[in-house]
Amino acid sequence: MKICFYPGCSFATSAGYRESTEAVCRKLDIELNEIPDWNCCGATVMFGDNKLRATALAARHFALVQPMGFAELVTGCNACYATLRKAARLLAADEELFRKTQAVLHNLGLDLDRIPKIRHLLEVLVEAMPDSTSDKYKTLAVGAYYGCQLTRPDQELDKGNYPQILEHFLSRIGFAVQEHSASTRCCGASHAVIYQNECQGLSQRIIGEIKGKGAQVITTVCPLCQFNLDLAQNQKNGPGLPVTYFTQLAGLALGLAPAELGLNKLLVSADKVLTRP
Amino acid sequence: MVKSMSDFQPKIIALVCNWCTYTAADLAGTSRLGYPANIRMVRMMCTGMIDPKYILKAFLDGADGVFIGGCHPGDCHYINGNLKFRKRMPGMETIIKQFGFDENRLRLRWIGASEGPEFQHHITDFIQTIQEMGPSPAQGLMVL
Amino acid sequence: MSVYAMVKEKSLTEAVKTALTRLLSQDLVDAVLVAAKSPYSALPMPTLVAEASAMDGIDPLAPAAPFNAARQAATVSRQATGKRLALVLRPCEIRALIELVKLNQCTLENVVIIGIECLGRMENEVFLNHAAVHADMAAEFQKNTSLQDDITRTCKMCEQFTPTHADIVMSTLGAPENAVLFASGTETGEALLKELGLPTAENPAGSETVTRQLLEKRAACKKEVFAETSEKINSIEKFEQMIATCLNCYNCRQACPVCYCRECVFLTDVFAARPEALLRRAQKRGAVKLPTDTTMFHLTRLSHIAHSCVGCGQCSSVCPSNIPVADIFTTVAAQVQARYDYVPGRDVGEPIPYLMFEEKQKSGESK
Amino acid sequence: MTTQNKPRIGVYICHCGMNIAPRVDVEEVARFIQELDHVAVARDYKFMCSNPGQDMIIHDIKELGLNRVVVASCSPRMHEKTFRNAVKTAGLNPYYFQMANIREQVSWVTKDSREATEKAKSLVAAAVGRVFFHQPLDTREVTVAKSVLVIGGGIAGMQAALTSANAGYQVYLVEREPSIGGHMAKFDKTFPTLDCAACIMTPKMVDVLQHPGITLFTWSEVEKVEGFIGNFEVTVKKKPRYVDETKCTGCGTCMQKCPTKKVISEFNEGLSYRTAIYTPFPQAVPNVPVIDADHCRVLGQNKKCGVCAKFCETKAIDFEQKPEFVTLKAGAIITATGFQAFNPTSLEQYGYGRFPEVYTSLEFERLNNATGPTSGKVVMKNGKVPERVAIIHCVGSRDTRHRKYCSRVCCMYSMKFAHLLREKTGAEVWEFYIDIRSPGKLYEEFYNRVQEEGVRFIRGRVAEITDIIDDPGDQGRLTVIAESTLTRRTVRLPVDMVVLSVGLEPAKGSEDIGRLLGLSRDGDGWFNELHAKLAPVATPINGIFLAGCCQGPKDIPDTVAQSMGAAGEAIALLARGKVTTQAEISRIDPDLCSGCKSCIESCTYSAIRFDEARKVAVVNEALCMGCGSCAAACPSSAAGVKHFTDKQVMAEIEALLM
Repeated sequence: MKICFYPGCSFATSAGYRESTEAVCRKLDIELNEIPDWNCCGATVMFGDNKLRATALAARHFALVQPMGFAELVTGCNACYATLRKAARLLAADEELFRKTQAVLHNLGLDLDRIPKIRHLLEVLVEAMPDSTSDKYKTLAVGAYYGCQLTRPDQELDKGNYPQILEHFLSRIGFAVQEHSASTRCCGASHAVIYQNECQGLSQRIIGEIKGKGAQVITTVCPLCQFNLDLAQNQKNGPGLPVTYFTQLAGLALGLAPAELGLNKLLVSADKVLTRP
Repeated sequence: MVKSMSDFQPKIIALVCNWCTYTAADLAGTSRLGYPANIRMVRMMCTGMIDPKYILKAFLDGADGVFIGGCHPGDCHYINGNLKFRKRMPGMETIIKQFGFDENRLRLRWIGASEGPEFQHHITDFIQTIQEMGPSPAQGLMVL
Repeated sequence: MSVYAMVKEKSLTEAVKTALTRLLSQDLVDAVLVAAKSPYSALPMPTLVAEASAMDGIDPLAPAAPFNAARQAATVSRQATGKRLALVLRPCEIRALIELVKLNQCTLENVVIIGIECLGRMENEVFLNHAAVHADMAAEFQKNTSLQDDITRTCKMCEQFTPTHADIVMSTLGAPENAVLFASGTETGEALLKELGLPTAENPAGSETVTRQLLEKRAACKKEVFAETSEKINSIEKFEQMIATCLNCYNCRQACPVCYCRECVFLTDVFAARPEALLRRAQKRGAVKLPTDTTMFHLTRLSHIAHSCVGCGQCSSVCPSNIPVADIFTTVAAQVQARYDYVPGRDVGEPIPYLMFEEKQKSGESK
Repeated sequence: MTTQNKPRIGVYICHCGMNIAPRVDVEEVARFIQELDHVAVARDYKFMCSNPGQDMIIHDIKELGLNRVVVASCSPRMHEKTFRNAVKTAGLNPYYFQMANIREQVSWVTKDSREATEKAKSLVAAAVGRVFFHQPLDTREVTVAKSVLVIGGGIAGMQAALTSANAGYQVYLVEREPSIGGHMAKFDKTFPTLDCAACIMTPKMVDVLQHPGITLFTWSEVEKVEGFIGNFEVTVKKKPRYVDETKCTGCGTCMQKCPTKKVISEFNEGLSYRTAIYTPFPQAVPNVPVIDADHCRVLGQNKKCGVCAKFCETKAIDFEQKPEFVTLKAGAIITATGFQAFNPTSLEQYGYGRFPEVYTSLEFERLNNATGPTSGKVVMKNGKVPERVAIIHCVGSRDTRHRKYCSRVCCMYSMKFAHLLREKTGAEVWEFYIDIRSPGKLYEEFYNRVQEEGVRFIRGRVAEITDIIDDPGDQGRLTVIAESTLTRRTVRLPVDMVVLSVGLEPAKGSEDIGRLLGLSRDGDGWFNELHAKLAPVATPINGIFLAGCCQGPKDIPDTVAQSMGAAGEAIALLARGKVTTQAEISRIDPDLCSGCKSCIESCTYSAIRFDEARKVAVVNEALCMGCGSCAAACPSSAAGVKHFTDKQVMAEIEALLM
C-alpha cells in the first residue's frame, strides 16, 4: 500500500513518533510518500487571523498532492488533521473561497482542482494492522488518549466525546484497554508555551484520571498531546505514567524492538512496564 | 419605454396552497418577517388544482415570474395533490422555455405551514432572481 | 414469427380490395373502416363498409387523408357493440387511437387493426390536382418518385411510417408491382391471416434496405425542421409573428386526433370575454387584438396534448392561414415527450404522464 | 344578466386598528377601488370584524342593493367565516363574498407605505375581479354518528373518553399498550400539590373500564381511517394478546410461574425485569396480561414451555391468537397520542448510559414510586442513599441542536424531585437551570417552598458530567461542571447521583397517526391545531380534535382541561347531530365531460364514479374533499372545484396583473 503522508511540524522531532511510524509502515509494507516542500498547516492559529490565508496555507498541500496522483492525504497529527479538514470543508462549501484560493495558489505556480480526502494515520493502521496472536501484552492496561481535535468538531471518525476506535484498535492488536473518562479532554496543546501553569493543570488532570482508573501506560495519536502529557508529570506523586504513541504500541505488537520504535526518547520511561517476561 | 434595471419592479404571481404555504405566509405576517412587495398571492386549496392555464395566463398577462408553493411531500392535506402538480412541472418548464421564458421564471417550492421564515426566504430569493433576470419577454407585446 | 401473405392483382387497389373483401365475405368481421372515394370526389374519406359488395370505392393506399382517421375509428369503437370491426389505419392514426384508448374514448375490444405502411399523404389540394391527371393515384404514387416528393411537410419528417400495434400490416415496400404484402403483427392477426387464405409469401428481401434509407432521409428532415422551428419560436415575440395570422378558428384543434374534448375549453364560458374586461385589457396595453387569447389558446393546447401529439400534421393541413402549426407542436412535443420519457402510442398500458405521479423525487426534476 | 341581478359590489377596507391603516393608506385604496367596474360602494372602517363593522355590511347590502361583498382585512383563515355569516344574515348567499388579505400579506410584511398601498390596491382589485364571478353555493346536511373514537389511553385520552361518555355517547378508546394509564401511571407524586399520581389516577382508570358507554381496546392500534366529519369509518387492529380477555380473571398465577423472568421492564424504564407474560404494572387496566411474543419460549423461540397455560385455571391462554380487525363508525375523533421523553444518549457530555448514576427523569419517577424497582426508596445502584444529587434542567429542550422549545413541565417536576429527595433522603439537592419557569396556579409558591427546604439553584446549563475527580476523597462520585452565570464562576460539583430533566417530544408513531388522519404536524412534530389561540383543540380536519401532549408539551392540569375541551367539541358536534358538508367541492359538467376518466384516475378519495350509460364522470359529494386534482386533470374544464373555478382564479390573476 502506498500513502501520501503529510508529517506536519512536530512529527520529526517528537519522541519516537517518526521512528515508530516508519518502522511499522516498513513492516506492514506501507510506502510513506511525503509531500515534497510541505509547510506548516497553520494549525488553529491562522484561522483566527485570516480565513483566506489560513485556507490557502492548508490548501497548498492539496495542490501539492494533485500531481502525486493520490486521492487521500494522511497525517499523524491531530492539529494538522483538524486544520486540513477544516480547510477542505470550507473549500467544498464556499465556491468563492475556492476560486480565491485557486488564485492564491496559482500565483505560486500550483493548480488546485480537487480536494483530497484527509485521513489520520490511525485510520490507516486500523485497516492495515493484523489481529494479535500473542498474549505478550494482554495484561498491559493501556489508557487510550485521543486529544480534543480528532473527533471534534466533525464526528466523522467516531463519536465526539467518548470515541472507541483507538480502544478497539488496541485490544485487537493485543493490549488490555483501561476505560477512563479523559480520552478527549484538552491537554492544553500549543497554549502550553504561554499558559504553562494552566496547561500543566489540564494535563495533570488527564494523567490523574487515567492513572486513577488503573492504566499502566497512555497511548496518544498526536505529537503535541504526547509532549504535553509526558512533560506534565513532575513525578512528585509517585512514578510517572509513560506516554507512548499508538505507532509504538503497534510496533511492539508487530514484534519490533523498543529502540527501533524510539521508545527510549520518552521522558517518563516505559521500559519497566513494557518489559514482559 | 426601456427602464433601467434598478427601476424594474417585477410582478410576481404566487399560486399557493391554503394549508401549507398560505398558512406559512400568514405566519410570516404575524411574525413580521418582511419581504419585497412584488409578490401577489392567489390562494388555491391545493397545488394539485393548479391548471396549466393559470400559469400560462399569468405569464401572458405580464407576470415576470410565477411561484408555486405547496406542502412538503407527505404533508399534503389531500395526501398527494402536491405530487400531482410536481409531475406537471417538467412539461410546463419545457413549454415556457421553448417560447423564450427562462424556465427559472417558474418556481416550485415546498413550504410547510410552520415555515414562516422559509416562506420569507423563498419569496425574497425568487424576487431577487427575477429582479436579476429582468422583465418578462411578454411585457410590452401588444397582441397575445 | 410473423406470417406473410401476398396478393397480386391488376392493380394495387384491387389487391387490397381482394383481401379486405374476404374479411367481409368470409364473415371474419362485421364492418371495415377504410378510406374510400365517393362517387363525387377522388378524395378518399373514412368509410364504414359493411357489405362485401360495397368495397368498390376503397382506396386506402392513395396518398391522401383529409382526416386523421383515429377520430372516426374512435367513433365506431366508442364502446363494444358485440360486432367485430376491422380498422384500416395509417401509423399515425393507430398511435392516436392508442392514446384515445388510454383516454377512454374507445375500446379495442373486438377490433382488428390493419395498419398501412405509409409513404405519406398529400395535402388535399395537391392530391386532387394530381388525381385530375392520374386516374389511379395509389398506383402512380408507388412508382412515381416525383409524386412522392409532394407529400406534406410533416410526412416528410415522419420516421414512424411502419405501423405498430397493427394486427396485420399492409405494405408495398419491396413488393412486386401491383402486389400488396400482408404480415401478421399479433396472434389475432396471424389467425386472421390464416383464415383469409391468402397466398402465403416470404418477407421480401430488400425491404429492410428501403426502409432504412427512407428512415435516414426522414430523420435528417426532422432534425432540420426541429432546429429551424425551435429557432423560429424561441421568443414569445417571434411566436407572435408566427401566429399573427391565426383566426381563432380552432380548426387545428378540430383536426387534432388527440384533442379529444367534446367541447374545447376555449369555446366555453371560461374564455368568454366581457366588454369591460376587454376595455381594461386594452387600456392596460394600449390596444388589444380581437379575438383575444390567441396565444393562450395555442400554449394551452400544447400544455394539454404535447405529450400525446403523434405528429400527423393535420393541424397544419387544415390551417386556413397556412401557419405551420404542426412544426410548432411536433417541436415542442418532442421535448416534452423526452422529459417524461413518454412515447404516445407506444403502449396501451403506458399511462398518460400527468395521470400518475411518483412518491419520490426523481433526480433532475424540479425541487 | 338582467339589471336586477347585475353585480353590485360593496368593498370594505379594514384599518384593523393600527395594524393596517398607518402602513396602508386605506382611504386611497377605497378611492381607487370605488372607480372599478361594478363597485357600488367602497368604504374604509376601523374594525370590520366588530359588530358595527359587520352591521355596516349588512346595512349596505339591504340599503344599496349590494349582491357581492369584498372585505380587505386580515387572513381569510381568521375571519372569512365571520364575514360570510354577516353576508348571510343580510340575506345573500355567503359565497358572494371574497376577502383580500392586506394585513398578513401587506401591512405586516411591507416596510414602505407607498408599496404597501399599491400592493393592497392590487389585492383588493383582484378580490373584486374574482367576486364578480362568484356563484351562490349550497351546503348539504349529513347525519353525525353518535360515537367518538379516542386514540390514546393516557390521562388525556381517558379524560376525553370519560367526558364524552358521560354526555351519553358511545366511546371507543384505543390504546396501543397492554394497559391504559400512559405516562401518568408511572409518576409517583404530582406537582405542585404532591398528590399521589396513582391515588388520583387509578379510580379514573377503573371508571373507564367500567363505564357502560366506553368500549376499551388495549393492545390495539388504529389501522385505517376513512370517511369524513360525522361519518368516520375506523378499522382497529387488536394485536394478539394470547390471553383470552373474557376468560382471564387477573389472578396473576401465569406471571408468577413464567420461567422467562429477565425481560427488561418498559414500564420501569429498564430499571427492573418482568416476565414474558405480564401486565405492565400491578394496577393495570384491564388486569389481563399480555404475552410478549418476542420473549415467550413458545411464541418467540419455538420451545416447549406453556407453563402459563398449564397453571391457568380458566384456560385463558391462547397461543393461537391472531390479529383481529374491528370496524367502527365514529362521528368524531379525539387524538390523544401524547409524548415520549427525550432520549439523552445523544448528549454524550452528560454520560447517560455511561455512568450508572445518571438517570432520566422518568427513571427517577420509577425510583420514587412505591411500585417501582426499589419500592420507592431513592437509592443508588449500590444500595446506598445519595448524599448529594444534581438535577439538570432543559436536557434536550431549549437547545437548537436538539429540541428548541421549552418542554414546559421540567422545571416543575425537577422541583418536585428536589422536594421528594429532601423529604426521603435528606440529600443535598442542586438544581442547574437556565430559567425557572413556574407559571401556573401554586407553581411559584412551590418554587419558593423548595428553596426554603434548602434546595440550591445554580443558573447555568451544565457543560459536562464526568467521573474525573479532583479530590481523591470523591472517588466514585460524579462531577457536574457548569458555569454559574450569576456568580460568573465555574462550578465543579461532586455528586452521588444526577437526574437529567429530559424534555418532551412527540410520541413514536404520531407521524403514522398523522398520516392516517391527515393531520399536519409542526416543525417539531406536534400536531397542528386549527388556531393557536382560538381553536386550540380543533384541527384543520373537521371532526378531529386534539387532547393533551400530542399538540404540544403540557402538564397534567392543562392536559385534563384540554381533553375536556376536546370532548366538549366532540360532544357539541354529536349533539348537533348534523353537519353541513363543505360547499367547495368538485362538480363535473356532464355537457362538457368527454368521459376520459382522467379525473377518476386523479382522485385520491375515489369520489368520482363513471356513469356508463351517459359516458360521463359523476362526483360523489359526500366523499369529495375539494382538492381539485380532477380539475387540473380535465382539459375541457368540465371538472372544476366550486368557488375555485377557472373563471374565478383567472379573473383574480388578471386583476393582479393589471
